[in-house]
Amino acid sequence: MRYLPHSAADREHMLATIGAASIDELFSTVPKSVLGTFSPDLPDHQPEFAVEAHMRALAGKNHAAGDGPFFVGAGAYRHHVPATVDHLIQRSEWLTAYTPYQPEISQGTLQMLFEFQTQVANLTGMDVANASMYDGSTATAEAVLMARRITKRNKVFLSGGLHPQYRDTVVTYLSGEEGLECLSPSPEGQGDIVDHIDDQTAAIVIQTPDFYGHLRNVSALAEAAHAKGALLIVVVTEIVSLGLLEAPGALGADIVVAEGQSIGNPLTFGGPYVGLLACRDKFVRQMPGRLCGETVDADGQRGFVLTLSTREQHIRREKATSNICTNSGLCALAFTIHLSLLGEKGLTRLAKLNHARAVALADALEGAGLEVLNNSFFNEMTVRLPSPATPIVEALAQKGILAGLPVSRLEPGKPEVENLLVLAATELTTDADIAAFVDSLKGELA
Amino acid sequence: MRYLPHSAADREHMLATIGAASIDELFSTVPKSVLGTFSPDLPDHQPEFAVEAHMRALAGKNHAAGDGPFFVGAGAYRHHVPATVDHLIQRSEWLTAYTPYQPEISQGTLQMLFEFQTQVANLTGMDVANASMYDGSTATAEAVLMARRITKRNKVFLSGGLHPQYRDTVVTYLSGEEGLECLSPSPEGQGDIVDHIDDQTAAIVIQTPDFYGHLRNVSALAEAAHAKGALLIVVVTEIVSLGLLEAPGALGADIVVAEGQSIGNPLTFGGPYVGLLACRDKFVRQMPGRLCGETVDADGQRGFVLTLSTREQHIRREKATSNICTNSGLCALAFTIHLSLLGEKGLTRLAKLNHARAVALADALEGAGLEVLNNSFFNEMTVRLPSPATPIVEALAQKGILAGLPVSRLEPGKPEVENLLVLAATELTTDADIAAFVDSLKGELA
Amino acid sequence: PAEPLLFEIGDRDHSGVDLPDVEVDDSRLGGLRRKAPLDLPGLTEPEALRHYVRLSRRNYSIDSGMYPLGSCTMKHNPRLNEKMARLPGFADVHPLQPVSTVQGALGIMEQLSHWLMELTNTAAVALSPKAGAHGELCGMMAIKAAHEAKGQGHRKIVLVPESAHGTNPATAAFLGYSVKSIDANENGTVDVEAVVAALSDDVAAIMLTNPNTCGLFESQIIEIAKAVHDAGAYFYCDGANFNAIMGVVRPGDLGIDAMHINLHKTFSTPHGGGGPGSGPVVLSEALAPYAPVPFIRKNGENIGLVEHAEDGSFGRLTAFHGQMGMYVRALTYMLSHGADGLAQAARDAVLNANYIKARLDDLFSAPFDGQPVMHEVLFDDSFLKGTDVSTLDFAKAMIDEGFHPMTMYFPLVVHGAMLIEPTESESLQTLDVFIETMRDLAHDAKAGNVGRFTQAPMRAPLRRLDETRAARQPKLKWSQEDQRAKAAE
Amino acid sequence: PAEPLLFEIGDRDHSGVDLPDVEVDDSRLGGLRRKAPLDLPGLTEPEALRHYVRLSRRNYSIDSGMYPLGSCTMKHNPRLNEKMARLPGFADVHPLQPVSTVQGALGIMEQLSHWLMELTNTAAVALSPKAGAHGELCGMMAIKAAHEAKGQGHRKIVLVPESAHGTNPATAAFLGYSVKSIDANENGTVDVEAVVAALSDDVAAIMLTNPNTCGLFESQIIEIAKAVHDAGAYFYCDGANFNAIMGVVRPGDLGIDAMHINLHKTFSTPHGGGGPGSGPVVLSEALAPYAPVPFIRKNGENIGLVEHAEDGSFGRLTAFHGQMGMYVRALTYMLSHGADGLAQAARDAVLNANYIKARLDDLFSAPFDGQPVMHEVLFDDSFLKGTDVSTLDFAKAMIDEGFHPMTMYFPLVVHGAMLIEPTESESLQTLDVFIETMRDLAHDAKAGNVGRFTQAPMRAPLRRLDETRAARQPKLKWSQEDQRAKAAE
Repeated sequence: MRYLPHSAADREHMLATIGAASIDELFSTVPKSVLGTFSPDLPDHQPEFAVEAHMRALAGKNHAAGDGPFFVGAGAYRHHVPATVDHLIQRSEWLTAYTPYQPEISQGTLQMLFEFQTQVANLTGMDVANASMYDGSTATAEAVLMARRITKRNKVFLSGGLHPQYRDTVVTYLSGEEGLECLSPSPEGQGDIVDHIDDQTAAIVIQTPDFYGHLRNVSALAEAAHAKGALLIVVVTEIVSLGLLEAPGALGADIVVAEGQSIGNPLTFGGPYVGLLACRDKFVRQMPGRLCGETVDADGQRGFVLTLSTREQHIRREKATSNICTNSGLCALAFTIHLSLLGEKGLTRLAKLNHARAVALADALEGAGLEVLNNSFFNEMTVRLPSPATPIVEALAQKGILAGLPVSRLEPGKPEVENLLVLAATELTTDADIAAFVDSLKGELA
Repeated sequence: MRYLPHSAADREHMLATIGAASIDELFSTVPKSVLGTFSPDLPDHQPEFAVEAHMRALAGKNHAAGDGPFFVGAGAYRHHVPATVDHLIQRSEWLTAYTPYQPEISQGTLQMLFEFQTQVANLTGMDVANASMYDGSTATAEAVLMARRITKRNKVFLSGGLHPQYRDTVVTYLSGEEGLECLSPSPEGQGDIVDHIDDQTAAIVIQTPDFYGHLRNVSALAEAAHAKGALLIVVVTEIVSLGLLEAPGALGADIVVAEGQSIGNPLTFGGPYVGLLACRDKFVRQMPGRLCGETVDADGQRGFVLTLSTREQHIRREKATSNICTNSGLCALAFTIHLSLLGEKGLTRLAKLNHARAVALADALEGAGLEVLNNSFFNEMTVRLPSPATPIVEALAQKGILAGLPVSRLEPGKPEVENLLVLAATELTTDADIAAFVDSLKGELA
Repeated sequence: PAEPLLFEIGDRDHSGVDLPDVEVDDSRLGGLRRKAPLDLPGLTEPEALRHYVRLSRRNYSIDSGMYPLGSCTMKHNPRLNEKMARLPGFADVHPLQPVSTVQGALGIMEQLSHWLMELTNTAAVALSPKAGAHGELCGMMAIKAAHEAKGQGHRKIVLVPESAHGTNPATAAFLGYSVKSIDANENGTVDVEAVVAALSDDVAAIMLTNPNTCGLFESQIIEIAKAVHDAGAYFYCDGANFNAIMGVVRPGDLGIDAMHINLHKTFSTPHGGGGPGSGPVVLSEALAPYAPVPFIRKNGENIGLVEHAEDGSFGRLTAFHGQMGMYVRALTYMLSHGADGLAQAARDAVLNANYIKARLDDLFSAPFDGQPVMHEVLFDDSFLKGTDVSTLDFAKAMIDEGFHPMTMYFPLVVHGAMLIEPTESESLQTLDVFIETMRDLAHDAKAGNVGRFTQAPMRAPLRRLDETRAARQPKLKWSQEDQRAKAAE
Repeated sequence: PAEPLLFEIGDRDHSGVDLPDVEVDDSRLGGLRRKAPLDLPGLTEPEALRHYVRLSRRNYSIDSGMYPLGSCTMKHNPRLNEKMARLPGFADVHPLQPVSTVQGALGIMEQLSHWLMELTNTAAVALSPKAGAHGELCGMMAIKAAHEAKGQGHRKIVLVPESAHGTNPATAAFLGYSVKSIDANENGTVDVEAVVAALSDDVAAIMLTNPNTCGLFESQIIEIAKAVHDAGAYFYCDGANFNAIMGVVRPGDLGIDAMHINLHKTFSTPHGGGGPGSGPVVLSEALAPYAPVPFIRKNGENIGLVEHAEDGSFGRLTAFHGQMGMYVRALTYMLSHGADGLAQAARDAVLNANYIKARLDDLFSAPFDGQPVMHEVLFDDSFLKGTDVSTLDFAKAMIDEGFHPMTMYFPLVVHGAMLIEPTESESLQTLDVFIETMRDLAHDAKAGNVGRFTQAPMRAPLRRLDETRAARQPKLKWSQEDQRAKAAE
């Protein structure tokens, strides 16, 4: 067996050293009634080429985004990742390293995390960022819990423009707890939370660009929240947007959470992704997750360590700020490398290109007589079709066009969203893609 | 431009240091008449995603071997290469290292070459091997030149079973020189060189398994050659065969050359591949190419260096044994890693599996009433069709079946080979592939 | 050599991408166009490549040497898994594409679920948890939901043995449970009597790790499960150590109700310097109705995806469907090993740990001796008594010998714990070098060669770091001010 | 730390592949079934992975630092090129598939040829040469064939300047030519007068490198070409230094008849520790008819492949069609850079060399000063006179500072040559560190700190190796006998 280094002779030698007659003897503390008493319905080991053939057959049953025109967004975005990024993250010393608890031999990972934290803080306009979370949705839930700890209040309002699955995740994380209120879906960018804020409010959570693509100016919301001692949590699912749009930190956010997938990470059917969490300096000891800090070694050399770990479960156990243990290290590495390649110049251009492609898409849709709900958008928008969106998307998929997300998939049983379609464009969206899509769509609607 | 590290400010700073007003000034020694006087019919720089789209479109115009049943061999073979091999050879320290002329910082490459030389020598049953050649065909030409130097004789006979493109390469390398004789193609494994050997003969060159798939016992030939003071050069194009078949060294070969592609290297439309060249100890100073040898460093530690370089062009210039300068280092690395994963156990099993698949193919062909010319074979054989092979192969290609090589492609204008088809099977050839092929073939011939 | 921070190499003019600079007007930007510069230095491609290659060389990794890290299962990461995860049919697929266009992805989920259920003899799997601790949350939420469904919402106590991973009590507390600790017996395991004594009508669940964190199989586990169930509570098993028994013992046969499985440990999706993980949870018949969305539902050849909570389901733990990239790696690994290979891997892991134990037993102190260990062996620091060498010092000295330290000071049940898990991936040759090194270090510690330990590491990229300073004066990001201050020095 | 040889790790029982052990009878093996064991130790996958990762760490590489190797053009190797070469449509294609099934591969050849002809202003390209020296062979064979076709087979002399690469005279000799050396003038270039003086009816060709190996543009090259042609000879240009002028000067405009282009230098297909290379040869109208097979022929949309010698073609240099994998990489590189980027790369390469020259000129001795250099700068060892430090010592001291040595003792036209080529890939920051290091070394050498040089390298994986011993008692492979002897010691 190719992954097991022992030959039969090796095993015999080792057993002799141990003084056991067989490996079975080493399992003597296991109750006999459960030891090797079953034969699973599973195949035995196979050559690498057979495994590869099996997996390729499965992969072949999926329609890859690159196989045709593609307009799905809604929290995960198809961007080009430079080949260098994927090459580097597969390097042994990145891929197969453990969590950097031993800083003397983990400076690679630690310095990278310090770079990551700096990039995330600067990008979001915040003071400090942690060393990554699982993804944007769980980071949002953690941010809500964090705000409740900080304010020692319960009430939390989730904006109607928050990604429905983010909302559902927060609801689940807080299940049984009081004070959470989810506002109704706001596909037209309407509605606001300002009126709801009172002095029991821990936090309000708003997404921008929101789930329907609208850009939300959160300044007034921040002021209103701060006036009542509440925190503003801003959620960003399309991190590339910050190359063109004002940073949430500049608009008054107290905590910013984001999905970082767009930079450095492929779609991969939803995961693994990388959650970003940044906040004001004063909240740092209430943050969940790992933090990497600068220090010096015994010789005075600059170095980095995981720090403030008294927040964490492996030290504080039941008194920890979160039960989180794993971060999204390798995805964070991809993010950091890609963002280092982009830099300010590249990210700005990328963001402008995304917006320009989305403008082209919106223009084409409106040119075809369709109703685009957005006055403002970054690279994503909502269209109201004259009939339910799901069958149309299904029909286009049969033609090799992946036409966006019917809102009703995430908001079932709500007739008011049944005809809505959320569409994204990125730098990879060509004029030909848009033309093929709009033509086919017109065909379906005719 | 993403590969060029200078910003405009960097360039200005450097020019100021140099004391030049512009980069143009640095080209002042170039005649003005030829400097920047043209505008090539070539595009300007493009984003990575655009380049990738261009290359993917070209790749999509090829029928990949894995896309359907596949039976082409004839000097290049489709085998499974473990993912580990390709991962490792892309590691920066292997991929982007220079030729190991500075041994203190090149021990990785050097030790690997020492391992490679040992593997090649052991596999071929020879005393010594060099650090790789371009490929099997050029290695064959170099072996012929080497034999002429050793024996100080001119006459060389190429067996009728030698791969026609190897023969053509030798003919070209020796163009204008006297003494080379190419025997007629021997698709039935007939004919021998014994009768031709005389005391003017430098060497005889024979391939086994030969181009038509026949296994050739070269013992008698070796004895006859040695009796006249001539050398026996054995060519192997399918190196996997040595996992099952007797090593040429054990049968009396003086020089063994081989194509190493089958181990570790993909087909890649014919290159880069890796040539193997091994010989008896006494001929080592007449070998072309690089050699790596063991020595010690100033502290007595074991280490490796390129050695016996007084044979080589960068030292000996016009008196070198060859003009060869580059080896096939990265392909040799892939070969060595793959062979280290195989080991004796794995290579033996791989060879047996190949032979078994070829037996299944031969049985199916004969079962369908076709004439297989081979009494003996490893994983390749020749079939005589009732009509010319080329149109049939073309017709099957249209159906997605790559049905082997019509001999006439390499031996045009020879009616006696027009109906012949050379076919290979490997561990990747499934029963379903064979059935699909034989069925379609019967259909074409019906 | 030290490597500068990327911010010290790059600047605003450098970029490693070529993109057209398109014009964009503000008309659809809602007045939110960015005004301030981004303060994100860029690197050209050659600069970035070299920076991250050089930086990586300051890391230890499985590919460069052995990690005897107890509880962490640092095993070989096959590159085939990486290759498969990158097939466009897996990597370039959106989570919200029409279900009809992702039957292969759902097929991966279905097959992975089948393997996990067969290996554990359980009724259901929740795939979506993003890591082990997320899986614990999932399992405990299912337990909470089950109790609530049965009108047992008053159960507010969770029993956790002293030897548990920190995530166990943290998870229980996260859900509002109070944690009651259970002591281990003198053999390092939990007695059924101790559990029975702690059980009551207020107990919701026990969280038990098996094999436990002392590397021992909880031999009364079947009796414990029965007692827990008899008391109306559920049995959460921490599956971090499943590596020792996969294919050999099925947790479902022991009576567990929920167990997370760390795909990045047991099934070798890589650690990646700290993540991403993946923590599917297997569930008993009793808990299956409470599983979170999404889950798959097979309908003939067609695989459907249930994305919204139905009766019982406690909700959704994350957007989308979990760690697909990790599912592909884990399934590839399972198929490569096969059922026979996984069992052999578990057996080799146990063999390796016992081999280390046998060869170190005379010099090191094993607190729970006299029984075979499972996949890891626990020593305490009593063999260092009177040497002025601490467990930490000893661990740092291992670095100088080319090894990653073992797990230290965990589990908490013994003083100065040293927990060693070789995994099945280490060859006899490597184990022998490791053992000789450990013996040499132990001899040297006892011989009073204190400097070798307290000064260690001497041969690492850095020497010991000042963690106190890092915590007292947190510096969590780079700033240009620091740069300027440094330059002015 | 030292890494054992694979033969010292593995044995006959270890294997890193899982293959069924099928039964094979001897009936079709012609009595040739192997009798002796193979003597090929195997490694399991974790062992192999770790062995080759550890071994690699004993190598220097572009990704880990700068290679100022004159004449070698060690530039950045983009990973996009590697990714493209691995697309199944390129990597999994057989050279002898029907031509109708490989139109994409032939498309690569066609587009690469177009780029090379446009950049050089030539009439044809022979793609198949496997490396630079093979390309020289190709070009010189075309020249030989052309002479023979014109009844000029008696021309047996090839002119080669003293500063030429060793492959030039070796290639000429390989084809039976006698080599006549041409001296350089005091400025490091070749005077047209010297060429004219050497030309005669017996001269077949001149082989000239331009820019030459002193890093200088041969400014009389147009006149030299004319003189050569007037004498009935051909002009072979060694294109090793094309990096300095790509997109800026077209060799065809200078009058060359043949020139090889090292794709692994100029167009960045990686060096791979010594290969594989790829050496396409561009040919003038005069030589085009003699190009070797195979070559492509376009017929409307369809691309054909000519595989058999037609009138004039001198034959075949290798089986199949050359280094397809390298064509893909080079074309990807060209498309990424574009015509504008290639020209800028050449200009930056020249800028970098002149910057180094400007900043080292005061301490180092430049034998041919007073003119700008092209992409590389040549120093000699006169600045070390009286220091007891040799060029070699100086180079080895660079290793301790984290740099690969420059090219030493080449070209042969100056004493103790040090040839430095930074390439366009090095940033200003890296160049400055390099320059400061070189200055510091030069100061130290002059200050008499000899030990820093003669003892160097001290910080490399090994110290200086005994090359004499390696050559006198060649040990070219490992054997079990050595192992046993060592064990018995």
